[in-house]
Order: sequence, then structure tokens, then C-alpha cells
Amino acid sequence: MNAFGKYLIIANYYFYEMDIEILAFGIAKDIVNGSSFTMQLPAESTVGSLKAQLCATYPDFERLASFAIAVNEAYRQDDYTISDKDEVVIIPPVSGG
Amino acid sequence: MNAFGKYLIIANYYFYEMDIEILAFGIAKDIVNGSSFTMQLPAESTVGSLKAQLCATYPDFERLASFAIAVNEAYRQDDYTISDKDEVVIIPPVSGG
Amino acid sequence: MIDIQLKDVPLSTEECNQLVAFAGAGGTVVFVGTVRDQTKGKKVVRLEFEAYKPMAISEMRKIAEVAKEKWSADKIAIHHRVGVLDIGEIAVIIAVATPHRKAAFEACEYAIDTLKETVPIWKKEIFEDGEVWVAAHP
Amino acid sequence: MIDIQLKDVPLSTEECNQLVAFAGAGGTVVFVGTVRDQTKGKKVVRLEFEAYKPMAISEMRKIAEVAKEKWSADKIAIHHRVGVLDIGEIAVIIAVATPHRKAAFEACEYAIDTLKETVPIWKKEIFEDGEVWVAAHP
Repeated sequence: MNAFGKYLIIANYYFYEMDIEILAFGIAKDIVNGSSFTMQLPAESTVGSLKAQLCATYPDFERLASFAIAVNEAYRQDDYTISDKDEVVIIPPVSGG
Repeated sequence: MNAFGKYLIIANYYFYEMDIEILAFGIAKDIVNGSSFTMQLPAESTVGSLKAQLCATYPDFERLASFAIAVNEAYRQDDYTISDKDEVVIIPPVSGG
Repeated sequence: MIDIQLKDVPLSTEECNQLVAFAGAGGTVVFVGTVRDQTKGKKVVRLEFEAYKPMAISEMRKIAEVAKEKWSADKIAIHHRVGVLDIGEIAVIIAVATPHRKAAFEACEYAIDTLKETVPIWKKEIFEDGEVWVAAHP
Repeated sequence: MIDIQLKDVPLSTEECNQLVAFAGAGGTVVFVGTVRDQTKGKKVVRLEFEAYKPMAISEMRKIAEVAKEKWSADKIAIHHRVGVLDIGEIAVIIAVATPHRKAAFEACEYAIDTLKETVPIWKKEIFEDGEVWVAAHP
């Protein structure tokens, strides 16, 4: 593989987008106005980039005390990579108990 | 009052005895073979002297992990003076809960 | 609300919980002590609890007063059973409700620790081949 | 015995106590969280609890596993209510039974503290003039 071929592959990743179904609970439901919605994300997006895009689209997320992202029923750090079959959930500050 | 008079008063205290009704619970009941009994004590006896007399009469008390004396429904220290109207209770090691 | 009871009928955790519940409670902590089926590997058939009743009640009340003073635990129920208990039956329930739950945990633990040291109640374990007053001997 | 439940019907302290009871228990510690009638002086009419159910259950299970690992608390029940609750109703019960009671106190307090931080359940307080998701904003 030469440098040109490598560039093409990178370009290919960059332009490929995936539709991610996102679930919302608690106040996140009010912010996105629904309990689920679809977001287009670049392939290989991370939890960190999803959070940035959520804040850009819905500025009210920045006003929360905190918010986390769960992927496949577990909390994930910002560097976690999202795939298009994943179950992605917005977790605003919890208040059980 | 002269020295002789004082001596007489002391002697009077010393020889006056009181009958004390003593309640027993738990293993103390087994040791004295009953839930109550009467003991003759010198007037102005203390909790400490009662314990000593109990151990002398029923040596099994010395084999207990500990035992306390309650007078009028409260634990009392060895220097507490017992009167003949008091409710006196032997409290072997407690094991509630 | 301090509720101290010595009862010769089964104790109820629901009842104790409801006794201490109040509108501003951050949480209720309940300790439940039950009758074990064995002591040091020896099978216990049943238990008998005996109390010096007036003093048992006054000592339990003292515990509640200290809990109230130290942890603002002014909602506390201490119920202790007396008489014959079968295996698995409840011997004691201590329920504490406080505005902040940490205080309820601390007050409840203080209460059971102190009850076991100071309250004149005695437990006799009955085995198949004999019986023993618990903790009597070193 | 780990028993984790999300229920839309009233919770029972008796049930939780019986679930964790075992013959060798030195004691059972139960935490009961109820719905308060006011927040910062404002009258609450009712509450609504919503959960991300599969993850709420798995996070509660994680808490129980840590309690088991750290305090040998292998008898633990965590029941949480969802749906609409009236004032005074029970929102959560955590029951822990251990051979030595100190471990039960520590494991139970760990469990409620952690539940309030990690389990994806949300509480909405409904006032006479509005509603608010608890803890959402700083």
C-alpha cells in the first residue's frame, strides 16, 4: 500500500456517516423533546465527540449538572468508540433512591 | 459528744443488719436457685460488699464473665450504698439483641 | 417519637418502619436481629429471652435519648421480643429515621451495639442435649 | 442470594427482610427511602420515578457484587420502585444480611450511597405549580 492508497482509506472513514439511534431519559427527554431520536455521526465517533455534538445541537445539555453516555448498558468514557449497532443512551444526573 | 459516744454510734451502725430482697435473672437465677431471695446485710452496705458476700455464699458468681448490681432500676458502682427499701437486682452478663 | 417495646408476640419490621416514618425523612435504617440455627456448629432448637422489664425499658430509652442527642435521631423505635422464640424469628428491631441518612446509619449501629452491652435481657439457647445462658461465662 | 427488582407496585420491607434472612445471620440491616412531602420548603404533590431498566438492574447488581466481594454480604436485596408515587410511599429498600452485623451496616450504606450516584433512575418532583427533575441542574 502506498501513501496515496492510505489517504483514500482515511478519506473514506471520514466521509462515511452512521445513523445512531439515541435514547433519552429524565430531563434529557425534555431537552431533545422525545424519548428517542436519530443522530448522524461520522464513523468511528467517540463518546466525547457525541457529547460535543449533543451540546452543539441542544445547548441545554451544557446547563446540566453533568451528563453521561451509556453504550450497550454501561457507562463509557469519552474515548470509547461508538458503532452503528450500539445502543446509545443519554444519562442526565441520576436521582434514584 | 465525746469519743466514747462516737464509738457507740459506729458500733450501732455496725451491728444493725437489714434484710434485702434480691431479684435474680438469667444464669443468676440458676446460681441462687430461684428468682428472688433475701440476704441479711449490715446497714450501710455498699454494692461492692454485696458482691463480695454473694461470691462468698455462691462461689459460681466468680465464674461468670462479669456481673453487675442494679439498685432501683439502674446500674450502680461498688461504692453505692444500699438501703433496706431498695430494689436490688443481680445482673449477670446480658445477651439481648 | 421514641417508641420502646418489650413484646411477647412476633415483631414487625413494617410496624417499626411506619412508627418512625415522617414526612421529612431522608431515610430509615432498620436493624433486624433474628434467631440463629446454630452456635459454634451446635444446632439450636429454640431460644428463650428473659428481661428485667422495667430496667430493660429504661435502658432502651436511654439509648434512644443518646441517639436523639448525638445524631438528632428523634424518630426511633426499639422493639425487643421476650419469651420462647423459634429459629428465624425476630428477636429485636431498631428503626431510626433522620433527615440525613448517614445519621440514621450511625445512630442505628450505636443503638444495637449499646443494647447488646447494657440492656438487661438474657438469652438462653436450648440445644437437643442441654441449654446455656449466652455469654454468661468467659 | 442477590435479589434485584424494579417494581411498579408498592415495596415491602417484610419481603426484603425475608429474602435475605438466613440461618447464620448475625443481623440484617435495611435501608428504606420514602417520598418526602417537601423540597426546600416547597410542597411536593407526588413523585414520578423513571428508569433505564436493563442498565438500572445491571448497575444495582454491580453494587450487590461489590458488597459481596468487600463485606462478604452475599445476602442482599435491592428493590426500587418506578412510576407514580404518593407522599410517604417507599421508593427504595436495600436489605443486607451478614454473619457479623458491622459488615451489614457498612455494605448497606455503601449500597445506598452508590445507588444514588450510579443507577440510571430519575425522580421528578411534581409541585402544585410545576415540576422538576431532581438534581438535573447544579
